[in-house]
Amino acid sequence: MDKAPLLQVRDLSIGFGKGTPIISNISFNVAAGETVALVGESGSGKTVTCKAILRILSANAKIHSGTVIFNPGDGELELISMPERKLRELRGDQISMIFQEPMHSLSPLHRIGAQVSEVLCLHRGHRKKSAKKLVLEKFERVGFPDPERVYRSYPFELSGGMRQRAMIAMAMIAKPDLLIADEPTTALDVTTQAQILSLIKDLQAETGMAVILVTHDLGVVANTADRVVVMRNGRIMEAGSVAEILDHPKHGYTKKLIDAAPAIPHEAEPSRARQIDDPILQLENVSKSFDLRGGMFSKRGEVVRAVQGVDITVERGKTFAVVGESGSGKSTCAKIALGAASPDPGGVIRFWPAKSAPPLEVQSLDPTAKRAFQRQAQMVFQDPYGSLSPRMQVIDILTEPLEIHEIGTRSERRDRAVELLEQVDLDPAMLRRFPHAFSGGQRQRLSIARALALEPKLLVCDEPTSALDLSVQMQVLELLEDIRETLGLSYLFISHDLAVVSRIANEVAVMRRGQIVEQAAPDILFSAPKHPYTKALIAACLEPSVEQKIDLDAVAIGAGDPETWPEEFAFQASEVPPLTETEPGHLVRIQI
Amino acid sequence: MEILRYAVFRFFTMLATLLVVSALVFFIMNLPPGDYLSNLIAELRSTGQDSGVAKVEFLRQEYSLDQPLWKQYLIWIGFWPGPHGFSGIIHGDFGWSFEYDKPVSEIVGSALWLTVLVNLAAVLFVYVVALPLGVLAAVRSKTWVDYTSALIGYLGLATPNFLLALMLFYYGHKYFNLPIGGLMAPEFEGEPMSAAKVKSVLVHLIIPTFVIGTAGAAAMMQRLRANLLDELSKPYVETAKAKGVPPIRSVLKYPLRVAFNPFVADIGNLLPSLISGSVLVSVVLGLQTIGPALLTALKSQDQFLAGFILLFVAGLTLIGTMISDVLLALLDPRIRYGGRKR
Amino acid sequence: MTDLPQGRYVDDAPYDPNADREALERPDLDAPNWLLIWRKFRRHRLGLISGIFLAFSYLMLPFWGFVAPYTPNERNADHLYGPPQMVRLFHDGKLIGPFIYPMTAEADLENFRWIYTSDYENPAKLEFFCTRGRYNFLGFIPTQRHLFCAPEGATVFLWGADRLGRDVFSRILYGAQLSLTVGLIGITVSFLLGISIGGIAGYFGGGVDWFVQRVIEVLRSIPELPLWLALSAAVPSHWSPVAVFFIISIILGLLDWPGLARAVRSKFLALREEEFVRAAEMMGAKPSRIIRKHLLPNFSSHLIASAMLSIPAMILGETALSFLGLGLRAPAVSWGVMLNDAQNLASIEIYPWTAIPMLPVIFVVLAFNFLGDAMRDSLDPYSHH
Amino acid sequence: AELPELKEAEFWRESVEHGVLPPIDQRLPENPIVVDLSAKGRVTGQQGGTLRTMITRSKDIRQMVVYGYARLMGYDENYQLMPDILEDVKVAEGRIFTFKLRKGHKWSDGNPFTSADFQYWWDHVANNEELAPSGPPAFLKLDGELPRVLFPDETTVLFIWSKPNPGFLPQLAQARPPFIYRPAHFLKQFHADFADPDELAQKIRKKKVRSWAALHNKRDNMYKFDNHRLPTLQPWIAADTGKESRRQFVRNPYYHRIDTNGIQLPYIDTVEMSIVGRGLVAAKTNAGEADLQARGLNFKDVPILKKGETEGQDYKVFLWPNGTSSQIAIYPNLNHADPKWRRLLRDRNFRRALSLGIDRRMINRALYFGLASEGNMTVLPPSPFFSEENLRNWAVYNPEKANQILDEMGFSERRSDGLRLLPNGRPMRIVVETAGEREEVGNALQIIADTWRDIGIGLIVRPLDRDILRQHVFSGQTMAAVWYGWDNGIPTSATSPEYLAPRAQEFFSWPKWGQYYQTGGSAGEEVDMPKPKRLMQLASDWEKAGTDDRRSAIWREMLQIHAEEMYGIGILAEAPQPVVVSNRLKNVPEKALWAWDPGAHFGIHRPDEFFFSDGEAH
Ligand SMILES: Nc1ncnc2c1ncn2[C@@H]1O[C@H](COP(=O)(O)OP(=O)(O)OP(=O)(O)O)[C@@H](O)[C@H]1O
Ligand SMILES: Nc1ncnc2c1ncn2[C@@H]1O[C@H](COP(=O)(O)OP(=O)(O)OP(=O)(O)O)[C@@H](O)[C@H]1O
Ligand SMILES: [Mg+2]
Ligand SMILES: [Mg+2]
Repeated sequence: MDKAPLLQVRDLSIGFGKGTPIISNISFNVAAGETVALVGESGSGKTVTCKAILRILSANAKIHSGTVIFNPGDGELELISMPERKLRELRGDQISMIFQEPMHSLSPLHRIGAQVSEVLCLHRGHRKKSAKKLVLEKFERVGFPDPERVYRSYPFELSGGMRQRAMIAMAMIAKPDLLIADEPTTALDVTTQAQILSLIKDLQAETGMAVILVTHDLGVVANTADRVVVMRNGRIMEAGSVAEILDHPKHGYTKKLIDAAPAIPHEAEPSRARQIDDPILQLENVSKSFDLRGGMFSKRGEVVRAVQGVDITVERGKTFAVVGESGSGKSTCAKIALGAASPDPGGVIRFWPAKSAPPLEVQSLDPTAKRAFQRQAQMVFQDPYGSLSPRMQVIDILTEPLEIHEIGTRSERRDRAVELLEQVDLDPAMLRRFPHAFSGGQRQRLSIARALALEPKLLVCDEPTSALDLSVQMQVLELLEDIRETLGLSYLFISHDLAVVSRIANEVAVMRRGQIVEQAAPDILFSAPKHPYTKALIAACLEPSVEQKIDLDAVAIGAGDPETWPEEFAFQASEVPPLTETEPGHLVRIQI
Repeated sequence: MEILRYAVFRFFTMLATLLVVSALVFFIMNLPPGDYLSNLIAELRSTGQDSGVAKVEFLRQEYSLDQPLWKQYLIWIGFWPGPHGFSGIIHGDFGWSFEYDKPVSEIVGSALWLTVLVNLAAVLFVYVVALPLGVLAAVRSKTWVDYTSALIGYLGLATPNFLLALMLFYYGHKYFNLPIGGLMAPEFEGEPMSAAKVKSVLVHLIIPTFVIGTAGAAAMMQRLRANLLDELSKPYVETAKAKGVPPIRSVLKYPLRVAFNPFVADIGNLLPSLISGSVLVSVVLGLQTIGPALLTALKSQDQFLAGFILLFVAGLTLIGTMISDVLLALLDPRIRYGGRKR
Repeated sequence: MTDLPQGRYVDDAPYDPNADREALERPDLDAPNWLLIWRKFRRHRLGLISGIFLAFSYLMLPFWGFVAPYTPNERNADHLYGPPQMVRLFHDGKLIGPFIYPMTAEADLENFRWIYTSDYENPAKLEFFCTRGRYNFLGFIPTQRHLFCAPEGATVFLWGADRLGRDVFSRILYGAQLSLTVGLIGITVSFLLGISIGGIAGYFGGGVDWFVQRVIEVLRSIPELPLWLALSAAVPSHWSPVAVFFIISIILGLLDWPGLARAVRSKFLALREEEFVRAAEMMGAKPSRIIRKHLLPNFSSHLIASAMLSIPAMILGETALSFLGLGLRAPAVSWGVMLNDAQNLASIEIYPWTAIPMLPVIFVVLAFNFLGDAMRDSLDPYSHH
Repeated sequence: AELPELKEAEFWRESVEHGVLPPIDQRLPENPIVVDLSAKGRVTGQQGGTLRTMITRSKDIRQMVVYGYARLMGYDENYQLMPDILEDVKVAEGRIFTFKLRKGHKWSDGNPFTSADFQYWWDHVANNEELAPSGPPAFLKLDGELPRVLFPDETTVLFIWSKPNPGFLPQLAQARPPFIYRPAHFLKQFHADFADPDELAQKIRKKKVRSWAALHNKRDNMYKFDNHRLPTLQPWIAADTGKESRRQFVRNPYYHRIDTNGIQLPYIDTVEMSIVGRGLVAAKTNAGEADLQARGLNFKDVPILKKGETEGQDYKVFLWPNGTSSQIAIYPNLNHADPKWRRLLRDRNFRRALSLGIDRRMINRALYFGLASEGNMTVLPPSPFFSEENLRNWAVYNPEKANQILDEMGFSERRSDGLRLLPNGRPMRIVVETAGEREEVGNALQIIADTWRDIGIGLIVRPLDRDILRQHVFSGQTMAAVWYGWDNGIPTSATSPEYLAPRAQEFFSWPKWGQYYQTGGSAGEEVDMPKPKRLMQLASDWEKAGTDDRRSAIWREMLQIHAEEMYGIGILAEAPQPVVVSNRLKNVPEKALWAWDPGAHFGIHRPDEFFFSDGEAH
């Protein structure tokens, strides 16, 4: 290489407290315009590495050794020893970062727009007004259908994916030299992910931005990265160009990772009519609208119709998966299904505690009945950070459901907690930790473990594996399948990862703009998609191979506005085609 | 718009509450046995001025003190006609002070602006001192800045106000030639505003403000520090840092706003607690605020005066609470709509 | 490190798929809860010292009678406003054990002060385990045994004597018994009420909140002064001062909660929207549990700080109330009572030692503060100081 | 008489030159009082200067009336009644009082002061139904009989009763005098009988009062002294400065006293009263901010005042003995509600035992450096009725005797802690209620508690607010209360001994008896003990007594009864009151009595004779 690399990480070792280093002797380079993917096991230190570059590690972290040299072209800067004030000028301007957990990385009390435009005000000397234009532009590009609304919203009014996109917009708005993206697309559906990735690429082409991309998704790696660094247990296992790593992995761990990647089926068994005789959960005509507040003093309150007329039936012992656009109302559906939010009048949720027992109407249960219901139906939250109380230790978190329902003695509960931790492949020795001392993936597993504690009959999983690396993801999926088989658990499974869905689901519904647009068994759906949006999803799905590239046209058609879809599918204002059974067991929102 | 509707709604609930409070105030005030006029009669008798007694009896009728308590209340408020027709608080007639032999409005008027002045100064002091020190103590927690500010704050808290005042006055006069007591040099009293007068008022305000304000400032500082420390470790602060927001601003803009929640909730309490907290100090320091007026009025059971002051302070509390509610809604979008849909 | 061509790198350490997580063990994170908190706590030197100091003060409460050389109301008519006396060891360069120089008073009718002259010739050796004024050891065993006292004819006023010739040091020790205990009741009452009522309002919101808010408003607008006045007239004469004060501090607590309740409420209104509260609800947790386990811990900093701030108010509350005849009063001894006696210029300027009771107040208050801070910090999972 | 040559006051010179004010010789009455200062042992001074003093409540400006001490009759420094505003008084048969006014005497606004002013008061104020619904003041009533009041000419006023009224003249000399004259020319504008109804109605509306009577009352505040338009005869008149916290009083240009050099009194041009917080008086005095200060100062402040004196402040601290008969006295309530206790408290042996159990010397030493006088509640040495025996009787610390008395009364049984047991088995504990504002009372009781414990009696102190204390006592709830002794500790035979008899509920030993008398029997209880009945009898005897000797005898008997019966247990008297006097201020006596009545605090020492040595404003 003739030019000095943009960033050189040399021999970086970091530890927490007095413990042994969590990261030891990490070295890698990032050249200008290049994308380096950091992949590896959950908890292997990827996030820590990224934060170390910006020097925003938590206070108890110690950098034991190493240098980080940043060279934007006008001389080398050593970031580890640089004075804080100078470093501040770099942050957000020349180096910016997308955090893994967007909900908590945004201030709860400030509007999204203000938080994003602040970067411009800080580093580019913009005023609020001029910044707003740029921000809205950026919002458009990260795929917000209504940038104005997002600009005005508070974080808690947005879906997980929307927050993540806001975060991405914030990181990219100043067109940095180096973008550190910590799992930037985990919460995004594949079409949006494709959009984001191409946005990053565009920017790279435009400004020569370099990217450090932390991801679990080998498909993403294959499609975007130039080079790959594989990490495990705080050490680099293997590093090299994408092609080399993906096609000729040398290290055992890399091989294992690649093997663990699930794939979307391309063949289907003959279509069969779907008949449910033992349902456990049924959502009938469920809608949900939110009043969105206008500005504090403006009259403009609009209504967001998050979910519109959704019907879902989950069969006992089976998995019903929901995939779809980010912000299409999946999480809302899930919350409604468990009674955590009430549907708009007219919607009914039924739950059958046992086969052919009389159904409970979840939306109108009294508190005691609700508690009984909640014992049987649990949820894994999309946002593990937020759903774990920051002031409770793991042991308290895991035993809490048992305590609530007064199950077992203290020591039994404790044993159960240990068992649960082991089930999700976490070390029981971590029982005394607080949630914030875990990596993103570890937290997600905690969340799953907690949901399993009560041995529920129905589990609603909102993106349970999005933050997990492939090997752990496989483990978790296996675990879920196992439990399904042994305990007859049923799942309502929400995910963006079509491969995961195809593996675990018995039935898949695709949602867009609060509505189901297509529904079928996974093999049918993935091999013979009918709806343009489904097609776009599949097209946007990235394969972990360097050769396969995205069919951007298909993506563009399907992911575009519903009004622009081919006639028979298109939504016209409030007119929406009905969900029709085109073949037995295959529902498509189509006009016939 | 919605916030306006909310504010209007709060305003009307406030009026209703005020009515309830006024009744309570009136009855509590009448709890101790006797009333001003019977005390006066006793005193007149003791000084052998029996002739005054009949005069007092006349007053008793004049001000309806011979009526049952509930009727007295209604007359006071103005919902019931007194001997001279409707004339109550709601008609702008605040009643008569027996002690001063003047309409209540005249007495309270002059004390009011002093009260407002002293308390405003104290509130200002509280905020001006507590905010930066609290933030500093949080940001630099466990350093000498933190410890000294805590020490000074607690010194103020742990010294009885009056003792503190006396010490400050005595040594302040001895070593810095600060004036002892009063609110301005006498030559300025009643004079039109001038730079010299303002300066004199300011100099006189130093010690009272300090004495009344230290407790509040120390309390606010420590609570702010604690709340802020909680927020400072939240991930969104990290985001701000990653954005390159300077440390001061990243503290002021993000966590401080969250940490401020409990203080905004407490605004309603600030003024009345300062007023009641300053009563005793004002009595000994001879500040002519409504605090001492209230105390003497209560002691001598000069009921219309006491009643009005109490009602006034209650009104302040309620207005403060209302403001704080509206501010809370403005401050934290999550609270904005009180009730949650379940 | 093996560098392969084109920057290729493969770790050459042996790969074990069932990796050893133990390597990442960090025992300081994975210890039992109390130990964890204790470890963090221990690192706060000031907090620790404060804790020890407070523990000592409280544990010693029943024993102060023994330590004090005098009983609280024992007057020494010949030593009015006696200045502090030093306990010395060396007389004429010779070690003769702890002693004091006896003092004699003389009225200075010029300046109206008592002039004390020490007799440097006749050192009076302190007696140990001597018998003097009668008191109740541990509160119920009558005894006359004191740890130390002055010999016959001499006095030992470590911190001077007050207007009636009572030993300030002994009175401070006795005063601790009331000052450190009774007022705590008020704080407890107010905290219990404030937290539970504010918690309920904040968690449930809506109508409950509205109602509680109105109650709070009304309560806060009710003036305290007339209540006190009414009360001071109503309390039966034969009640002992401590009983009166006890009632007062409970009433103080009953009146004091709204402020805290509002802070709790507003914070809870925000906190309850957090996902982890939602999660707990979906597990079927009852409101009381959510308030206790999820909401309160996230507000503990403020609560601890508030509690610590209430302590000086509780110790000194009586000084304000004694204006209205409601505070503690003789023969009860408390720091507030002593300070009340010291509230005049002469005490500050001429007999400064009568204001010494300020010191224990300040020390206790600071200790509580540092303790509270250390506690806050140890409970905060994020902090790593 | 021959008048010295009059000198114009510098203060008014300009006004006189501009013709705003008539010259000095036209301002004085024809026959002013010429004060012979040297005869009093004082020096003549010069005019000028501002006297700064402090008060703690704004209504204390009425102290100016007290200090000014211009009375129809006034005491001189030997407590002899002398005409002051009046030129002369003639008393015939002890029942016909002829007042002679000074010819040419003028109100402070220059209007003549004549018998018409008495007439206005008598006819249109005291006997006006609306202004005085219950008629003329009680002190004029002699067994219910009102005097005839005659106004034969401009300078003569006659008060005529059918029986002798010895109390009449001393009343006129009180610290708070009954104003039996009013500035008619001024007040008529507010009087319905005289004023134009429309104008009056307008004034009523403007002042927001409810009737003309209220308006008149408000304007007519001779004692409150808060209306600077109201003409006065006092040496200083209120000036309208509009300053709330600092009131000024300037010399009355028409004041009726001059010195032998022809200089009109008062010497001091201006008196300035600053309203200061109660707690700050000592500090401000110490800082030299007062020229004459006693109010708001306490014995406890003496060291700090002395410190100021020795550290270069330009003042001296005098200690004046207090003139009340007792500084601290315990009143066992003979009308206590609980019958058992009442019986006990009515037993004079018990009261004596209580008194014997008090170590007065110790209290004196602890509180007053031994400067006060110890002993029972009785009159002070300056009074002709003072007797050492009355003072010492039952009032010297003697615990053995006390114990013996109590044992003999049948309370010999004691609890383990030494407290005597009552017949019902309860320990003997007396609750003493006090007005909490006085710290020395608390301290004294503390000491008493210790010595009472030695005689087997427990003492519980209960400080209360002043008004609440009164209510407690009046309603019989109080077992014993602490208050000052009789206000007047230096009575003469001309002083009414009324206050020694159960005629007022304010004597806390017999609130109900007093109430009975005061309300004419409609409330309270009738006196039902022989000695108090005797006191009652004696008091009315005194009113009828024709001779001084008889009156003195009555006084002596009443005092004797009190000393024997110990209705109020006196502890200390003549407690020193610090009086801070600027070194520049002359003619202030070094030794004097600090007494309210008679004495009017400084009044009897005639502050109009005080002057500044440099004559300059400070
Ligand atoms: N503040 C902290 N205190 C102690 N340990 C921590 C802290 N933050 C992270 N860790 C630990 O450091 C290790 C690395 O964490 P890191 O967040 O870098 O993992 P990661 O590679 O980003 O994993 P994931 O893919 O799951 O997000 C984890 O084992 C985690 O438990
Ligand atoms: N509390 C709220 N107030 C207002 N709007 C909300 C609220 N919660 C969700 N929404 C809106 O409802 C829509 C659906 O949100 P939801 O969280 O169900 O999306 P999602 O399908 O789970 O998306 P993602 O995959 O990104 O998590 C979004 O447009 C979101 O902005
Ligand atoms: Mg991570
Ligand atoms: Mg979601």
